[in-house]
Amino acid sequence: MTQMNMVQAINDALRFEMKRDDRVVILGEDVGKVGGVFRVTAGLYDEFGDDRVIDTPLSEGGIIGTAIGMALYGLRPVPEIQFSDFIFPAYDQIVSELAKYRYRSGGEFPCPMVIRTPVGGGIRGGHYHSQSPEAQFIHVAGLKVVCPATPADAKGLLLSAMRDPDPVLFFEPKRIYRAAKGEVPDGDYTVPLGKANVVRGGEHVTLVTWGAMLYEALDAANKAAAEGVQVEVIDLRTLWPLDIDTIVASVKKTGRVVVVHEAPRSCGLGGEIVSLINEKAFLHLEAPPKRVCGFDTPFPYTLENEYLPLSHRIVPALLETARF
Amino acid sequence: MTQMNMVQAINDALRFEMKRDDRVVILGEDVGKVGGVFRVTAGLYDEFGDDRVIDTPLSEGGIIGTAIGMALYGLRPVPEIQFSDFIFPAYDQIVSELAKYRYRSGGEFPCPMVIRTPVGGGIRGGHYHSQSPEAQFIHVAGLKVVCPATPADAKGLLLSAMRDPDPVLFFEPKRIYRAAKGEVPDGDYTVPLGKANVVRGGEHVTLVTWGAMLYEALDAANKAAAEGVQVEVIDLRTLWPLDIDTIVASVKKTGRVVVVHEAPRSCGLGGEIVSLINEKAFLHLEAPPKRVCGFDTPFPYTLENEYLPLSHRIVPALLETARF
Amino acid sequence: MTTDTLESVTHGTSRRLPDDALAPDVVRILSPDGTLLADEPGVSDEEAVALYRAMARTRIIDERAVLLQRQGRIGFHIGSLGEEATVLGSAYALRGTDWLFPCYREFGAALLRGMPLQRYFDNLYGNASDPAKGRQMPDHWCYRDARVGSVSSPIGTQITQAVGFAWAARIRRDPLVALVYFGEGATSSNEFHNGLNFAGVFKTPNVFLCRNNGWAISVPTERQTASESFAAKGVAYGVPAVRCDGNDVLAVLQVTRQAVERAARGEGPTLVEALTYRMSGHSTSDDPTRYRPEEQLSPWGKLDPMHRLRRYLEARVGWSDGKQQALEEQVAGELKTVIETAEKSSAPALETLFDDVFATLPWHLQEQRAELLSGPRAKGH
Amino acid sequence: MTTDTLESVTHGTSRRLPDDALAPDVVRILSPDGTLLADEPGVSDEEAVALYRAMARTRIIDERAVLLQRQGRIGFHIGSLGEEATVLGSAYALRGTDWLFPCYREFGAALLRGMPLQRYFDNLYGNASDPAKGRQMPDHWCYRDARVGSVSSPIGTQITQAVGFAWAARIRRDPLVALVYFGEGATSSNEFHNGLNFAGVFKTPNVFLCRNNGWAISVPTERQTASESFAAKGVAYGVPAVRCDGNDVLAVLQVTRQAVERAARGEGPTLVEALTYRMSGHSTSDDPTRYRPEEQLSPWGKLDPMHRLRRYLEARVGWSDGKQQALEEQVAGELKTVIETAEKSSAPALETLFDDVFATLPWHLQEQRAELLSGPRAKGH
Ligand SMILES: Cc1ncc(C[n+]2csc(CCOP(=O)(O)OP(=O)(O)O)c2C)c(N)n1
Ligand SMILES: Cc1ncc(C[n+]2csc(CCOP(=O)(O)OP(=O)(O)O)c2C)c(N)n1
Ligand SMILES: [Mg+2]
Ligand SMILES: [Mg+2]
Repeated sequence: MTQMNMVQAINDALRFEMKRDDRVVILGEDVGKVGGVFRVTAGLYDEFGDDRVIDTPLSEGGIIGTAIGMALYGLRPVPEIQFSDFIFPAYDQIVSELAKYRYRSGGEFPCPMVIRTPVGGGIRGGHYHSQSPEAQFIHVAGLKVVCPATPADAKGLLLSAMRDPDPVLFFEPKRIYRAAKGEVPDGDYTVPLGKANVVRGGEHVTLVTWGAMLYEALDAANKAAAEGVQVEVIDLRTLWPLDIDTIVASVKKTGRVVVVHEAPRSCGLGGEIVSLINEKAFLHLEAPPKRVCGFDTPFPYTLENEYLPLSHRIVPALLETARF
Repeated sequence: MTQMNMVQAINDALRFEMKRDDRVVILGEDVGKVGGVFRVTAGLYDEFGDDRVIDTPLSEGGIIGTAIGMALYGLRPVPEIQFSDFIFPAYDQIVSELAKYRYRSGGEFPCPMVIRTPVGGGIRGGHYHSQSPEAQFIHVAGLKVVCPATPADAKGLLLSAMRDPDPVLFFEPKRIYRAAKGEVPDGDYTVPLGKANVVRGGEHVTLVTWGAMLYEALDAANKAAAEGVQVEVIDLRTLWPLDIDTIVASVKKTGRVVVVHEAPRSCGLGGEIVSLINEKAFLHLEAPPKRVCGFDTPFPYTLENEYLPLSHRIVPALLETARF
Repeated sequence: MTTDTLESVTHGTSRRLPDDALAPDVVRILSPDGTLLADEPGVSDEEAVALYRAMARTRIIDERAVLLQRQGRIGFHIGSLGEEATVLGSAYALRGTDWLFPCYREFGAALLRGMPLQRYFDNLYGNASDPAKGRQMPDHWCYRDARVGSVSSPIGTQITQAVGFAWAARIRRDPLVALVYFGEGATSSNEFHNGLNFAGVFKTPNVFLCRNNGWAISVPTERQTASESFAAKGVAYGVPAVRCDGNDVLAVLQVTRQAVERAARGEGPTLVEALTYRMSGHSTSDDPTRYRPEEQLSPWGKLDPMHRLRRYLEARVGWSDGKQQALEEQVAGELKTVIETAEKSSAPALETLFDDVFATLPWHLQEQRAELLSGPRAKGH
Repeated sequence: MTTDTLESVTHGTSRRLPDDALAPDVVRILSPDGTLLADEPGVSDEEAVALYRAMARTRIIDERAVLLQRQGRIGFHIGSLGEEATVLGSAYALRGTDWLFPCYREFGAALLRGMPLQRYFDNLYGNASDPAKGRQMPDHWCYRDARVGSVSSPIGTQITQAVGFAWAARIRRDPLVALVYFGEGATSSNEFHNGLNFAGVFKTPNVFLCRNNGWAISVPTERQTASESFAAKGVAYGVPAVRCDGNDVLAVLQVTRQAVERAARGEGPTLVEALTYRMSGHSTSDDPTRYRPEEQLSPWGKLDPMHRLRRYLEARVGWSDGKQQALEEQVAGELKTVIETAEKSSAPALETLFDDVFATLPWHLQEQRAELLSGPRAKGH
């Protein structure tokens, strides 16, 4: 065990897997010499060289398109998209190609890769350095989507993702890149994809969230507890395919649920979770499921802490739901 | 009134507006001389010339990127994307630029345009000529999304869209391009954006759908009626911002709802509708809201009628929901 | 401001007329009447016959597929009528270890590399025997065993992928070359730009084979770009480029072979523009009479790649009507068998809808599969 | 297969070294020491002084913005240190009716065209006075009144938009020209390809101003492309191109003016590559010492655009230390006022979060606004 922040834990996972599996290559803008704009790939260029840690031209479509070719060849590419807001020039390659390769070839051309990219608000990045586009990938059949909230999970999930036979979008909550610290197991350590984590037990309301909002959720849960409301907090970890059993089991217990995410509410993952709960635990619901999300506006600069579903917006939702 | 199919009604709307407003220009692949691969723009090139009906190079990003520039200038571009499956090379311009222009400029640079594009399955087009990507645009704040199901609505909604101050995605259900026929008002005729249509009244279950699936929904409603279940069928027409009042009023009456759409279920618009109903009519719900959707797989070729949420899949959902 | 109309801003149409295919910088070995323009053909007579056979087989299959579509027996076909020399000549230049990334008109190339004809027809029929389980449209196949990639509809995506593939091989010191096909329309796509740019920077072992067939559905080449040629675009990426007569199979073969050798030597990618002409509609869904000036067809007809090679073989090895007939009968026999077999195969089973989305079936697909299999269609099945 | 390492596959680094800025095909009017290389400067002495003033003002503002960021008074700044000749010389070439589509380093150009300094600082502070309501990051402004477009972070998107804008003007017979800025890194984007290709085909009245400043964050030009130069990319689109010394304001002005005139005559677009150097980090978030060889800085320092123009004006119009000091004091005075004003302005009101998503507020945003305004933050407000 070593105390690490998220950046260090991800760096550790990358280094470990690159040593273990020489098919792993990293490519992206500024990932090489400078080690990434968030320094997540720091040191890897020096250690593994320019064949395996590759600074590319400024084109996300080129990065993902060539990474697909590498995966078809048999490498294990781990492309980085500098901010998930800049993934859209590569959206066609991801949704039309990467997601469909195994299916359209009847299994002849699987295309495993991990697309790493910082996600979410909290660094005063405005419209284009703050968004959370997970729903735009979950809706597309064929992609797995992961978002860790702790350094240990970041390492464990990333190692699982890099060994997974399917393409994985790995969203890294940049707000907590350095703020989230914790003990991280040394060496080989995996956290299985598809398993949520019940971070806090509670009887009255289930709160489902992931990524940086976990800490806001926990803060809100503490405040709710002070008002006598016990909140069970679930950290989804894998956003798709999500751990429906853990969610449903909790809601069957509490009868009440609040989903919290940074992305805009409309057609976000929150809506999917609410619908699944309706389908699987309808008769257990004692209050309308609530969503506390980013507003349905572009992500703002100055008012970002008003836009984000921070604790001050979560607490009222918890209390209302508990007291419905 | 003239009897028309969808293609003719859309063509009529385009011609009408191009005559009325000389700022309207059409651009896209094969929209000019040949009048579009579905012949929707037939005759317009001859009537309005190459300045206003423009065959472009093969690049959706180029089409939408330049159309944005045209809109900033003050034209009213109506770009066509040949199949909505091919909109993704332009996704960055749409979600990063078009959707955010008015907001990021504090209203100084509005960017009205109508992106027309055929949507959905039913023509044996396989993965890449069949998809329904509306949710991928609804989730992005700043876009309006429309999908007509009848020739009259196609004309009326398209004329409204072309006069709307905001960008509109106009999805044309290609399965019924020629199959849906009906009386279409001559001359100037608009159907307001944001208003759903209750196509069939019923007491027992509310069915929300749009586009080509309306006809499957009506067929299913007839079959359910034969079993004593009266279904109220709502044709959404505008998918975003949707007509929540009509939906909620109906669900408050029936207490039961089934949403039907072609797109994959997960993170589709169906989930959003179910969540909104939870938020606004929870105490009226007497059965779990159901979704009958495309499966969470790429769109198949041979088995497309098994994949689509056709009447044979809707009927059981209606009966189950009514009898819950 | 000038007062010219926009109509006049696009440039001349020369780039897609036969004149251009005969321009001096365009590599040519066989003249349109089949006489050798070079000292040496660059291929043995046996090879030339093999190429001719492959081209003829391709054309016969193509014509049959159109017929099957017209008869409603298959849903769609997109072929290579008139472009056989470009498709077959280039594929022939590959070594066994090399890879081929197709656009959608290169079934002939895939068959040349060993894709079974039955497999091709199982795709056309989308039946239960199709290894891809009838999921893709006709003419969207793949065949890993012969190092042939997967056809996809979105224009150009294979270009960038082929670059990544070749780049990976280079990183692994695996001496293969990846040839990728695309139409001239695809040069306008994001993918052409990204693929060529990365290939130039990382000196990947690629051959970019641009089939300039004059049209992107109804859009002529002069609406695609204002550059002097499609080959000229190589300059933007530091990628050497060459134009060849795409209806001269010997020229296509020679130019592609040189590009393959160059790549194999580690000298990087080459862009090949093959000037040919799409003699059919874009696909069975298209009616070219709406936009194609009829006067374009007959000069191109005189440049027909089959005709040219046949004349050459007649003079060289005494190719005869008898041999031609035997070849046609042989292909007809093959076709009879594979079509019968394809038509006997049923539709893919319902449950195949859910396989291969992921390596293993997650819970939500298990549920959806169970729903479908317990529904009315499954019972009727 | 060759055995070279991938390191060696990318080409020489000449394209971003000063040698290259001094190459013979690069247009230059002022030598690095300020002597005139041409017979005529092409601008009057008054114009040259105006340009010098604008460049100096830009640099002073830039340095102040960095300071404000270091002091934590603004969140971010991205500037044009060392690139002032490229930015100001090109903007100066525009006529009043023309449009300017900025990248993110051209606040100097926007100010030159009349954007009020207060407006710029209100953006840097993201305050309630900012016409864009503090929604965008610092250095993301717009100003329709002076025909200046909207800065966006995604690289290159403005290129295609500027083409559509100019194309629209052409369709309407409106004789404007649209100048668009981008860095050399942006030439790798989809947008460069689409913009230039459409501009070539439709002969739009555009000037494409590529600021080749040697770096895209940490990525040097030779990792961006293998083409001989960025100007060489024009060939791929039938767009004429020219290189100029981007640190020679007279050269930038002349080359851009010719391109503007050409476009205005209806002769179509021009690609201008201005060779300059980013003397700072990429932005206030960047530490260039991690990747930039220090020996690159000092030769470029000797080519400083301010220095060169100042020497020229000293010789020509007797520009003096006194005049310099007066100028600096004047700008300092301006800055004092605007910064004070900007800092007095509050944060934008909560409800502004929901305006301008659409022309009118739909029901769901009305509800979300009501939620926010009834929440704990609104009360504290
Ligand atoms: C991204 C995308 N946009 C549009 C289409 C529709 N489409 C299919 S083929 C084609 C023309 C392609 O022309 P070209 O690249 O010259 O190839 P050719 O058909 O002539 O071989 C178009 C526009 C598509 N498949 N993908
Ligand atoms: C699509 C996209 N990808 C990545 C980024 C992150 N990014 C911001 S500036 C930059 C480098 C731009 O380099 P260049 O175009 O040369 O302009 P310069 O900063 O040198 O003026 C990068 C990679 C971005 N803003 N947009
Ligand atoms: Mg073509
Ligand atoms: Mg740069």
